Amino acid sequence: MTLDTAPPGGLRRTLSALGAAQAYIGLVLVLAVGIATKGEMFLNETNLTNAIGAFASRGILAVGVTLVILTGGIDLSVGSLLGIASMTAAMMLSKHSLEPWQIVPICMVVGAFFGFLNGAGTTWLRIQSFVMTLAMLSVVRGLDRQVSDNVSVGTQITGPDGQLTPQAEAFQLFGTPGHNLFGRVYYPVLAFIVVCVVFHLILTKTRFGRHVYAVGGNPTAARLSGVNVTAVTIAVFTLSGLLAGFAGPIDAAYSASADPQAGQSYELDAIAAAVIGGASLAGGKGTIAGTFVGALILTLLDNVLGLNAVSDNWQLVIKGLIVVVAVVLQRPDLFTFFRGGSRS
Amino acid sequence: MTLDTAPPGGLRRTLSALGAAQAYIGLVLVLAVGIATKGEMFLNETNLTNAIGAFASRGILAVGVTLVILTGGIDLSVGSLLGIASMTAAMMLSKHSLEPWQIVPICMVVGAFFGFLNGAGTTWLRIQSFVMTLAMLSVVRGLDRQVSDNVSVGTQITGPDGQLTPQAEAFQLFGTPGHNLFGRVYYPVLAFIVVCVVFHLILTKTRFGRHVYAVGGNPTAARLSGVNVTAVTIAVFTLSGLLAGFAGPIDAAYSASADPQAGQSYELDAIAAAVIGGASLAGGKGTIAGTFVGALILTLLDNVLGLNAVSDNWQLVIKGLIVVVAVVLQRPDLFTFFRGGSRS
Amino acid sequence: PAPATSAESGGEKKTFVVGYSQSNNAEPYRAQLNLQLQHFMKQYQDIELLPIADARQSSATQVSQVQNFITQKVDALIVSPTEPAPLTAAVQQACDAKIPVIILDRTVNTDCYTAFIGGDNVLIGRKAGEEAVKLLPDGGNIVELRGILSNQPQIDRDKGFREAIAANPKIKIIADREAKWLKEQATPIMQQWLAQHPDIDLVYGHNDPMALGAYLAAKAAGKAEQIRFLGIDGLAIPDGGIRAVQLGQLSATFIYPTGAKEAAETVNKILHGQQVEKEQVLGTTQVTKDNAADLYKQFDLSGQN
Amino acid sequence: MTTVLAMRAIGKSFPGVRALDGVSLSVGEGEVVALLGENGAGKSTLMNILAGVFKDYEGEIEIGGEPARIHSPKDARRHGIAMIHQELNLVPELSIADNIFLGRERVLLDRKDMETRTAGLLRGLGLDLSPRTLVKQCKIAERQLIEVAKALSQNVRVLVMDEPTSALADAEVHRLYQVIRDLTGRGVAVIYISHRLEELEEIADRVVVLRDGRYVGERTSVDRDDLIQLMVGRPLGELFPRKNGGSDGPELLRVERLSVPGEAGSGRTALREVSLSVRSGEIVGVAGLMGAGRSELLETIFGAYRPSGGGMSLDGRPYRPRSPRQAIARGVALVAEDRKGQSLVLGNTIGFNAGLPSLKRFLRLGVIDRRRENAAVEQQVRELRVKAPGTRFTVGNLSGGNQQKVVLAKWLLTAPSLILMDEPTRGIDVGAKAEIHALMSELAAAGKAVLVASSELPELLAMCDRILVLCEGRITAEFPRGRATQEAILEAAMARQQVTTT
Ligand SMILES: Nc1ncnc2c1ncn2[C@@H]1O[C@H](COP(=O)(O)OP(=O)(O)OP(=O)(O)O)[C@@H](O)[C@H]1O
Ligand SMILES: Nc1ncnc2c1ncn2[C@@H]1O[C@H](COP(=O)(O)OP(=O)(O)OP(=O)(O)O)[C@@H](O)[C@H]1O
Ligand SMILES: O[C@@H]1[C@@H](O)[C@H](O)OC[C@H]1O
Ligand SMILES: [Mg+2]
Ligand SMILES: [Mg+2]
Repeated sequence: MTLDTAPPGGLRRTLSALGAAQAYIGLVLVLAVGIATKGEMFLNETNLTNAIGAFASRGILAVGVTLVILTGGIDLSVGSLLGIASMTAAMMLSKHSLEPWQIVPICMVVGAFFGFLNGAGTTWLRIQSFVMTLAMLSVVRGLDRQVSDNVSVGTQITGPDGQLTPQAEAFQLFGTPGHNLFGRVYYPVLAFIVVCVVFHLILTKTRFGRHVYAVGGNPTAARLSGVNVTAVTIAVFTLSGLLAGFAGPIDAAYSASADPQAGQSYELDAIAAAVIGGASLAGGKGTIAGTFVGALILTLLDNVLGLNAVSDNWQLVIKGLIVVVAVVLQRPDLFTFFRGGSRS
Repeated sequence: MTLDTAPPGGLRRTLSALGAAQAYIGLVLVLAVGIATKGEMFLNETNLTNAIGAFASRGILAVGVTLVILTGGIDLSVGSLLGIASMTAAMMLSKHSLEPWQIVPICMVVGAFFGFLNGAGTTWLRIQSFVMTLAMLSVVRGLDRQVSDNVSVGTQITGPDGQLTPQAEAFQLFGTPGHNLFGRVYYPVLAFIVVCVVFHLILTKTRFGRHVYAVGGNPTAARLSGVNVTAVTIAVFTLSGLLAGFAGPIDAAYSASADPQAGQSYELDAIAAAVIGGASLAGGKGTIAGTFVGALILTLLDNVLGLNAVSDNWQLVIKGLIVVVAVVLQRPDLFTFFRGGSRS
Repeated sequence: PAPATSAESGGEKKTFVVGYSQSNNAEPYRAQLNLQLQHFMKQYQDIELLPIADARQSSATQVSQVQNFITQKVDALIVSPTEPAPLTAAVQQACDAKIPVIILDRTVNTDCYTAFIGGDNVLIGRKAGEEAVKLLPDGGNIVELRGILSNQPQIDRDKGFREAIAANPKIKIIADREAKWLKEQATPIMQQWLAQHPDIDLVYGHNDPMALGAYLAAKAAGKAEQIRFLGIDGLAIPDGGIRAVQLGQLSATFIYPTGAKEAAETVNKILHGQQVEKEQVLGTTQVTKDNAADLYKQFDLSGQN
Repeated sequence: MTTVLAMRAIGKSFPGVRALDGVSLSVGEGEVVALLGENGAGKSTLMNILAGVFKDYEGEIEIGGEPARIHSPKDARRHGIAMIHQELNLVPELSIADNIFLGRERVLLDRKDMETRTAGLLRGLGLDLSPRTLVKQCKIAERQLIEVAKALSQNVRVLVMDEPTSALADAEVHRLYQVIRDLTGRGVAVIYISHRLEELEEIADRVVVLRDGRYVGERTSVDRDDLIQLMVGRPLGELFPRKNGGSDGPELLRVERLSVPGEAGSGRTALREVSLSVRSGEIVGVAGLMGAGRSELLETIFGAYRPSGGGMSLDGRPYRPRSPRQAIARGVALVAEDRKGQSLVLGNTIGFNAGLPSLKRFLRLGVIDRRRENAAVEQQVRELRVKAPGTRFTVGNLSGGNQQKVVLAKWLLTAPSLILMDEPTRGIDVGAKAEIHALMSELAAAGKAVLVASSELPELLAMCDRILVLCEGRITAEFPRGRATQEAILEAAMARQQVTTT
């Protein structure tokens, strides 16, 4: 009576696997263009590492933003939070000579603190997350500029001997180009992947993950099922801040300095990665895998266009067009959707 | 048993008027601070005209964005559209010596065209409006920079006699500071107010207006009630583009030039005005009056902080905080909301 | 009302109020300018510099800031325009209100101002080009990192540079891109260039952060030694170009003078009714390993204030 | 019998509405107490308080003799209270298993365990669905049963069911009774809200009646007239006013071999060569089991789906609606099955919703004449006796039945000539139901054509001039008035792949 209209098991599995593969078509498209036009120059490890490394801190923001989007909110403050975290990292290093492993948790606490305020504002004060995080963007950017006196703070601190201090030397491993862990692994890329894996597991394997989807998919149902909607909401904003804090040192190391403008407009890239990856701003729909793919599409697209020496102006045009094409191609219902007949 | 449980007419009217007044508390707060700290310097006509004039083009964008938000979408491309319209205006003036009254409709058509594409993408291709308009932002910015060759185009065109051409002279009336219609009326402010009034009437008095709210409130119910959801959606994006096109010449006249970067990040200001004014990004909720108030709050806040010579870093901080306070104060359920107990 | 019976008799001592609208504080160059201006203005007891207004890269914001200063009836106004045209009308309004205006760094399209003080970006570009010619006697391949394409300094720095390198036809600009004045944008662009062009000899960055962003990429690729880097700005801050020259990261940079000292002097003269020169075009100093330490000391303000 | 639950002097106010006032209720071990009352009487509110939906209310609650402080759904669960809410409360993007255990998962999910237990629960309710199926792919009736499964999955002492059968057909209803009897056998106390009096006869040990937020009495035997008198405070006319239907009016709607493709993703049934006709002045019923395609048939006639074959004519002219808009323009109205999802903009007012499809009528020079519109809406709303403080009241805050009346009002305002009704009395109290039935008769008498799909066979039998039976998207039988019996209809409804005519 129920499942008998569905296609038989084998076919169904094939279709659903295809549906999943479908999500990667946009990425495949970008990769194909890269390989076709630049071959080995595009596909070699260094280039891919460089390309992903340049986006890694934004990619990490995108993971946090995905959590928030899944609950039906939005977080515009992540760029500012990354900025203040990168400033914190550079100052801890230059003024207080802290060890890198001390710096990261401090930055994460800073990010989480402001993220928590975002969550508190959206729940307890019931401010729409768009306004709350836009206000936070402004407040945090102001604080960042105030503490730094608007001057960028370098991370290549030299001791009296003219050599980098041991802390500054170690800090480079967070992402200064050319500095790899164990001589091989570029930390920003590793960090981005690890963050994706961890949050993928959290979302798919834990109670908290289910609750995140429930809050976004149907907050009333979630509440009536005993989900603490307020706590979940505060938690996702806090995690988003925490991840922005985690990304701060990476950004500082990448530029070997913390700029008072660092992270400006990163929030748009982060949200775009999530949404291109299939997250719905209405909440309840999206995956970390999708966000990861979305981030790759964005950064590899930049890379491919750059390698092909497309002019800056046309890059903007082509990038917009390809994003549209990628999003359309990776619709799960692509094959059926022109046939119409479905409910709007 | 039916309608008789309603409070008596007088009381009901008072209550609802209070609810409406509530929406203005944020604005009153800003005005109060301005008057308290700067008195006549703040409250005089020139200062207010200057302050509102500086925001007028963004205010007009905010009206278009409100329409889109009401249907449950978002329009991130308005800043770019304003940019290309302002470039169009400057080029029409400098290259083709068109009359101002010819330039405005051309700019509106340009804006409406791209807005229409936004609508087509979100409906026919069913791309989330966030992605569609973000892609459009990029495409249009690229085109803008390409046609202008990355050089800003001035609007103060001089003839062989070294004097401004009559067209350039007239064009200044669109908003070059110090140029007033009939020697008294500053066009950007007038245009902003007229746009607000017109769209207020459209939303409250016409069938189209009702349909906009219906589409945002429940698209399925709207469709089953005979609303052409696709057409309404395309229409709001087109109108948003049209208004961005209308704002283009204002921005060009205000700056006496079209910069290839003009309008950058205006979308955030426009959305912020709408949302501070009470529009819900979930759709179906919001008013033009609210957006107008939201725009005033943003621009007068800047003005008050500037007149008080608050340092810029602290301005960012204070602005964020006041926006939060204003939004909380103007909640219609402020008086009850700490008591809790409402559903959902 | 009775006249004030304060200690200083005669009410002769008037304090002048000066407003300054900066185009974007968050650029290190401009932060340095602010710092210097505050420092030099303090030298004049009877002048009060209001908190600096930051337009955050927005012309519209800057126009209203200028209008605010007019409303506040400041005695003199300093403006560093984001762009020439947008500020023109506002400066005109100040002029109409009889407020003396000093334009710093970038121009406006009216001559209704009291003084213009600024660097000569074509000259700086030309100096950089000449240095490139010197560094590449046998010719070579240059890549150019540009500021925001529509910004006048970008246009001028490109122009001067190209003029100068024309001296040696074997020098070629093989690639150029917009890195928007930002270090972080320059690094990935340089990484791509390194993949495309194995034979880059020199990087010309329109400012030091971009040149240094490219340096990071080259260093990572093990090519920092064979490539020369030129920047512009030469800020005396720990993270700035002078230090980078000292460290051998940049071959040279060119001081883009802030004009703060000159601005303070000019304001003082204007307020006391003295004559000032209307156009004050400032030269540049090339920062090399030899003069870097001295220059740093000369411009370092961190100990003061 | 020991008392499991006692609620004492419960009161609750909403802005402008006193929803409950001094209501007491107690339920014993293994007892089924039915709550009865008109739409808006306060039944859901009372039960929502018990389920922890509201933080604030007046009065006390005792569970097993101990005072219980229930101010959140968690509190309620801790006391062994589970509730199936009137409106479906599932998360569409999550699987059935995830929904069933929502809020009660282990910190690290044990998927296997959740899915095995879900499979067992679904089987017990006769649902042949994989626990991994996403809820958005399930039909309304299936969703309602999933809600039941969710409630059953907990260790309950008190189970509240707020109109659990409103979307269910007979077979499922009987399975639900079986489930309830199993539970009461184990000592669970059940509170059951339904507007179907015949259900109460079968399942309830005691009926408690609320009126206007107050307790007005209770009965241990179900005497229809007596209960109705208690509920509405006055005797009611006939329940099914249509005595001698039949119409020899002209044929208004003709559907010929209409086919529509199904859709696996949303669980939509396909229609296969459906032919039917409706005369003006006629009420035609559509019966069938859940998923038979009744809703889809009505929605297709309304232009919501594009048919793949066949044709229609309306009023003698070809009728090919490509959207509901065109259907409405031709004088067709659809009272849809899911009022929350398909019919109402819940966040907006009664007036907004009621006026939406008929705005054209109130235009003057392109501008809506608010006064005329308001007057018309108010009159319609008053005629249908919607219980609300005014037309500017938010629809989402109305009781379920009153929302349904707003839907009716909205379509009546379009002055349709063909009215399609999909479960028109779902969630409607007996009094209102009688009013709606009277309304249907009136409409028919006024020469309108009515095509009504309903899961309540008595309603169809009493109201319709003819009854069509659908099974798997095909018409399997057609009965004229008087010839139809419940048994015959059910048989046809289950007649897969074969066609019978009488
Ligand atoms: N959140 C709310 N805000 C305002 N009024 C409300 C709210 N919830 C319920 N009400 C009002 O409380 C009263 C009781 O509603 P309730 O839902 O309990 O009725 P009900 O007996 O369940 O009716 P039905 O049989 O139609 O479901 C109604 O007048 C309703 O409008
Ligand atoms: N795209 C869709 N989205 C949401 N619900 C849908 C969709 N398509 C169909 N439905 C719903 O699925 C259910 C099955 O529809 P169908 O017409 O096959 O059944 P039916 O005979 O009306 O059965 P019943 O109404 O008893 O469930 C209906 O409630 C219909 O409204
Ligand atoms: O680095 C400087 C940049 O920040 C400014 O905007 O223009 C001049 C440059 O030298
Ligand atoms: Mg109810
Ligand atoms: Mg149905």
